[in-house]
Amino acid sequence: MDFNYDSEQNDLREAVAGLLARAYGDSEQRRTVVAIDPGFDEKTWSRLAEMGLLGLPFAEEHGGMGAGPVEVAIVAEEIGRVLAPEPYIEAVVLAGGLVSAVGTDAQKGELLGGLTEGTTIPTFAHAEPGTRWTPSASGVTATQSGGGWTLTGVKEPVPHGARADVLIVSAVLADGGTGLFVVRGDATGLARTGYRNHDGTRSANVRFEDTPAEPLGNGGDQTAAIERALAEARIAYSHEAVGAMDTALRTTAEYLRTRKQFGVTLNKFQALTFRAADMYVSLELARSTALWASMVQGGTGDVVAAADRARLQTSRAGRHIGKEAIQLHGGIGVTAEYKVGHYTSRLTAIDHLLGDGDFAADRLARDVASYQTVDPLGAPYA
Amino acid sequence: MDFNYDSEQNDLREAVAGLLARAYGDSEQRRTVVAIDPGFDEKTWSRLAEMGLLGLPFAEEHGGMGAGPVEVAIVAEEIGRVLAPEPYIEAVVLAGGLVSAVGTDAQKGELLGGLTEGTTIPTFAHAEPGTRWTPSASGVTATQSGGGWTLTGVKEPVPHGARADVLIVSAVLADGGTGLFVVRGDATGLARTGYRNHDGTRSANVRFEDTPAEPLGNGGDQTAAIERALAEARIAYSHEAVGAMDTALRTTAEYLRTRKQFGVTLNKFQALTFRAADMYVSLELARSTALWASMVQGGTGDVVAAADRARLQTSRAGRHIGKEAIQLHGGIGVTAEYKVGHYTSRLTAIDHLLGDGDFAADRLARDVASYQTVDPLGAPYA
Amino acid sequence: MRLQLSPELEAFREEMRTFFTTQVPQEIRDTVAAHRHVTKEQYIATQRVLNAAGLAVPHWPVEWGGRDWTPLQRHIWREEMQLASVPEPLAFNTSMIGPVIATFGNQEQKERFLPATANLDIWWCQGFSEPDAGSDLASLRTTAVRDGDDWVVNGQKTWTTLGQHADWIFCLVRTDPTAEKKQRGISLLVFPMDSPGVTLRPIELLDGSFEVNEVFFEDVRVPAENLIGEENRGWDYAKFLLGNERVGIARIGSTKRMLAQAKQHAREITVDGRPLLDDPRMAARIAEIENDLVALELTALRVVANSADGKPHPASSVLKLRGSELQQAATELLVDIAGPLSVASFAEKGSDVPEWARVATPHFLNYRKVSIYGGSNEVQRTIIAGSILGL
Amino acid sequence: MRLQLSPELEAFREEMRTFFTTQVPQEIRDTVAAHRHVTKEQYIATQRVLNAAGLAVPHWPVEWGGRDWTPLQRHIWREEMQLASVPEPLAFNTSMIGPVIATFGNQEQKERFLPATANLDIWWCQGFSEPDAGSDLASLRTTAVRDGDDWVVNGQKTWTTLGQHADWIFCLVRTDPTAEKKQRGISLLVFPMDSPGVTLRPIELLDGSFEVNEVFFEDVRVPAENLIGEENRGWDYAKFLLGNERVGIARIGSTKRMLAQAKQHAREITVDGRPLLDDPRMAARIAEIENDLVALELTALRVVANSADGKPHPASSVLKLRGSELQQAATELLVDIAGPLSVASFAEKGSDVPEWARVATPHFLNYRKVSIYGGSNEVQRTIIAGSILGL
Repeated sequence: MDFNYDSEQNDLREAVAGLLARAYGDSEQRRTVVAIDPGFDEKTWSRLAEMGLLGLPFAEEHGGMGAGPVEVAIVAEEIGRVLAPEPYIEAVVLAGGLVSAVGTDAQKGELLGGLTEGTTIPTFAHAEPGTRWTPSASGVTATQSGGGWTLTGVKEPVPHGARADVLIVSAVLADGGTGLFVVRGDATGLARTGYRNHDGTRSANVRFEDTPAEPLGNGGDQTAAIERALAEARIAYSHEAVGAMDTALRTTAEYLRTRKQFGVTLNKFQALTFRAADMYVSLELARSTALWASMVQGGTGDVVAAADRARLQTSRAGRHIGKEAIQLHGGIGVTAEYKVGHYTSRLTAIDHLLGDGDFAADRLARDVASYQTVDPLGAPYA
Repeated sequence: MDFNYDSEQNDLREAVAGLLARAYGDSEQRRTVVAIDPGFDEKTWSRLAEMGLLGLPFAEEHGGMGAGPVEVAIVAEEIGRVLAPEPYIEAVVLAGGLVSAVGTDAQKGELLGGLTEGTTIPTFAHAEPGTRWTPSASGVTATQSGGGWTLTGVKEPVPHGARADVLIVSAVLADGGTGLFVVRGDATGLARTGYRNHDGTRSANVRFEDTPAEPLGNGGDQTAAIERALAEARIAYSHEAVGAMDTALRTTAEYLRTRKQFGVTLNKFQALTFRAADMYVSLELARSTALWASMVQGGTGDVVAAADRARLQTSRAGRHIGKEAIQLHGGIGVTAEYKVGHYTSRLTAIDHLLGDGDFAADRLARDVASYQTVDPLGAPYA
Repeated sequence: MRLQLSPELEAFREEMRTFFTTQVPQEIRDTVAAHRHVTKEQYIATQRVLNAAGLAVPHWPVEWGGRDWTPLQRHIWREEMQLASVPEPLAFNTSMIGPVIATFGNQEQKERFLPATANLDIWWCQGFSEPDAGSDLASLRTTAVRDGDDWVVNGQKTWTTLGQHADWIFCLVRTDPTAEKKQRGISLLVFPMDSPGVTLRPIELLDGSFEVNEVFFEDVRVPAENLIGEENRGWDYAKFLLGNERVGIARIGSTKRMLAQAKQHAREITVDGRPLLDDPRMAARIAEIENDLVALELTALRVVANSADGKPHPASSVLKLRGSELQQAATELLVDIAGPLSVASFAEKGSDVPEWARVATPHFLNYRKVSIYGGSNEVQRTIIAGSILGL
Repeated sequence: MRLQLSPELEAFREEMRTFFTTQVPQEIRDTVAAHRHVTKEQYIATQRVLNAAGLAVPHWPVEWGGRDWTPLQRHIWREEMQLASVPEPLAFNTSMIGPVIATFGNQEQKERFLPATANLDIWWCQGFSEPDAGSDLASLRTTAVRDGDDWVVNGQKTWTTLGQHADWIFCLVRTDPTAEKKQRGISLLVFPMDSPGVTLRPIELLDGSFEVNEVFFEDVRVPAENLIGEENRGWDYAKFLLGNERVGIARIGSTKRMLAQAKQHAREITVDGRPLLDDPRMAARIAEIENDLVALELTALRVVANSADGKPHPASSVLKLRGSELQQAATELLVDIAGPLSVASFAEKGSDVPEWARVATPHFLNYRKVSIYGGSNEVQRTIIAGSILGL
């Protein structure tokens, strides 16, 4: 058991932090970038590609770096620290992860190659207005006709769905299972309406009408692969949340140290410093759980349950820290001109993208009777 | 709408407070009394009778004073304020209330008469080791044989079950309903084992083995009457809890004002005074809800739902205030020699006697979809 | 003790309910109910409808349009207004500067300002907070120096709510920098927002809205007759005014409405084919917030009934503190019901996300303010600990 | 990063688990598991079993019985001990005075005290807190005045845990009342509890138990050789000792055991014929506490892994703070599962209330102490705010 980063991992963190600090070290830079479509900086995306980060988790034969979940977690945490709006988790972990897990060799070569080089941004079109954090599809139907497949239905909100070059789409199969399909951005019968999310990122309504699609991999039901990919994305989002909470807490502590009221700095008010201490407790417990979940992901244990644990812990922590960060700042915390509120906004988005804390708790609760105690270093995790 | 006590009610409160202050004004007096059986002071009980308080809610024709729920609430709150261990709610509100609601005229005359005069203490033997806050019986069975009835089974915990002169017992009827029966303390086939509860009051295991019993009232299923009596007792306990919380908060505030640490009194520590302020908020919200529930009880509205609302609010408040009162005192709060911890103990007991906060919330939750908004001054409450 | 409203009050409540739900344009009420942006014109239109019916400033002196109502009537009036999604009369006019002028102003000021203030012919904004004086209001630095018949004002205010719509500002200024206590030496001036030397900078909020502003004063000349009350007694007027600020800020009717909406939406959202509202944890969560709200409403009624002397009851801090917490709990609940749809805040035509789900998170983020403004919850705890518990 | 324990550590864990579950008498472990009162004899018997196997003082210098384990090994040792319901070696001996004597005592003191301390041949108690010095320990007033070869001690201590069993006391006394800072002028003395002039008064706790005591000193003569370390440097030793107090105080293994019991009991209790554990809210409540506990355990492992230099990591305050909250949450959970049975605390023969339900509330009430002793949670927040966040 070892919770320490090795020197290569520390180097990776430093490199990522350096790249992102240049892009978003000043929070006004982010505000400028998210103000206009596509809601992120294509140049920064290219730099991420140049550094090899867009291929981090993929096999070297497909242009990737063959790194593990801990490395991806490091990138996610640094992204969270400055709220970099690039669709890293959406494109690399979620869409790329599905291609890597399910795709044929040809698909991996093409899609992961384009992703790694920064030339193709894929996204996973999965959520539907009528469903709630399920691994299966119900609102988009796949039909086989002749030699090909077409999709019909609506996906929303699809992260960066208007900008994405390729959509990995989940769809109901004739037998009721959920299949995965590749749809090109220029496909016929594809209508995409993008918009801004409250946190500055982008989503889209994506309509399919007899849209030509290619099965990802060998076809058939992919619910298990989707559940796994969602779990990996939940873990990555947990790390992004840890990075965001870390900055929110640091910013708040700095404010308490410097802001004066009634002739003294705010850190003279014990009621405020105690609340900052409680924020630290929330943060460190969330950090431990997220780290652990990445290690589970790197092994052979139950990733889905580990992801739920990380999700639950970061959800509670994110709400706690997000709210307190604003409250301890006072009025300035609610403005768009000061950075701390944007962290609350992003933490709120992360909390609802792939399942909130109650969702994770409910799933864990269903299992709670089946074992006596949890050993995070033992079965079913290690 | 009027939330103010009238002058008679204020006089009543003053009289009750005076009586109880003589008995329990010093918390050591209570400690002495609860140390030995029956866990309360028979002399104080007699004085409550002399003041007419034991007949407060009953019709004048049965020796009572015909007062309303608000008067009973005043007594309960004063009891809570000093943690008087006399079985007022158990004997008067719960057992007496059932006799008054269901009993025949002869039973009312005898049982309420004896209760009012202080010569007969009744209790309601209803809880069973295998059930949880239900209005029906399942562990004690009633059998009709010849002209009479007998009961067989176990009730526990029965409040003051060893000391009580008369037991009002709920039992399963042949048709599956729940009947109510009167069992004398000296009945054959009755075995009672009393013990001390954590809060100094008493309970008992009561075993019936072909024990002769007399139906209360005209017999038949009395589940609705039990549900109503439990609701009225829940409301009375809410007031007792308000009284107890009030003292717990006052005691804590006084301690913060006088106890010195690091050279200053504790009220110089903002983190502590803010927590006391939060305790005040909890207390006042619970007080309002308890008062309101008593007014609902005095009218024709839905007492059961109102009692659940009062129960939920005082449960959350009681836990909050009970825990914080100890924590803000530090070590002394956990000792039996100082009074504040006993308030926490009693609040914990009240919270579990007839249903805790989650129990009340679950019942309210089942109904939440059936209306848009709650108007506490309108239907179904007024 | 009596639970029921008297028949007269029942009738009063009915009258209010009927008025608000029939006389205020539906379109305006829909805007409020949907948590959309209320325009300046909508505010003005509503207040004029209310004022014409004598329902804009019932708490003012009868001479200036007041109604001599009991505190309970005023409570009912306000709650019914919120329940009916009516935008409330502009607080800066009706709860703040209006009562100050009515109480401390001279006859000429009353005649000049009160009718126009009640009818929102003048839109007032507040110049109190400054960048370096948040909760510590008395540290303000904006100065007014006497020069002939004018005061010359220099300095900066911030958090000036809806200042972008305002015609006039009421402003705390330091007129005696030598005063021993910082609370003394402050005066209350009023002047038009288009006075030379006044500039306004809107501040964007987290939800993308513009509600508050910075206001800068550079040698703004204010005629001496625009001093309200006595020179150097502005702090007393500010305290008088801020006491009124806490009243009605529990916003129970508004939170009630949000809870009703939450139930409706939780019925529409399905999880594995079942309405979210049937989920025991969701139902219990709603039941708990609703019960807290009932408790708060009952507490408000108790406080209202005991504040006959016109002074705010110290327990009104409980209303502000808990009221803001419950408003925030309701906005958070709506976000959680919207779930994955809650990110889609600025979706427009072409989106299948319902409008309530789009606005849920911006509304939640915006409502973080309610525990900060009007005396932050930390200030309310200080008041409770100090004036009620003697700590 | 690596999740799994190394094969060596897996073997070590297995060794500990086997030892604790087979070598410590079942009857003693049952007593702990049932939250019954552990007797003096049971404490002594257990510690001697452990000491004989080299498992009582593994963190001491090897010379005096220590094992030179890594922090992780010590963590595993402690957690397995708690999971197996083994009463831990007496903290006053093994975590407090033992390490102080081993570090600051002279050779004679080491030889005289350490073996007997490890084996619980001497039962130590702590004389630190005083009635007017709770968290503010440095304000202590008990004095020791030099008289020939003796110190003469006068004063009073309180909160002396298990003092009723103690053979010896280690005691902070003021030896230089003229010292400029109150922290200076304090020394550490040790002496037998049966010294003339020592009297002990047990304090009854809320649950009816006797764990803590007041200890009074009236002209107690203590030989000079019983001074530990240097005169007037007692405050340094106290800080050293209290730093150790926080280690292992998260009591994760113990809380884990309570949660397992809670699940078992929630399976036995039925509501309308269904196990309480099937209730979605109860299951979710357990899942949330359990997840917090997993997070705490992982944090403890992180802290342990980063405290190789022997000093407590500042984040150990997180362990104490959150650890006590979770212990309390687990005791409250057990009370709520017991429900109406939870009042029947002192039921004996003739009661149908199961033993676990009888002890649930006394245990809950007793455990209010865990957020107070060993540095209250307020002290821990002060440490986190100050030394970690720089506030």
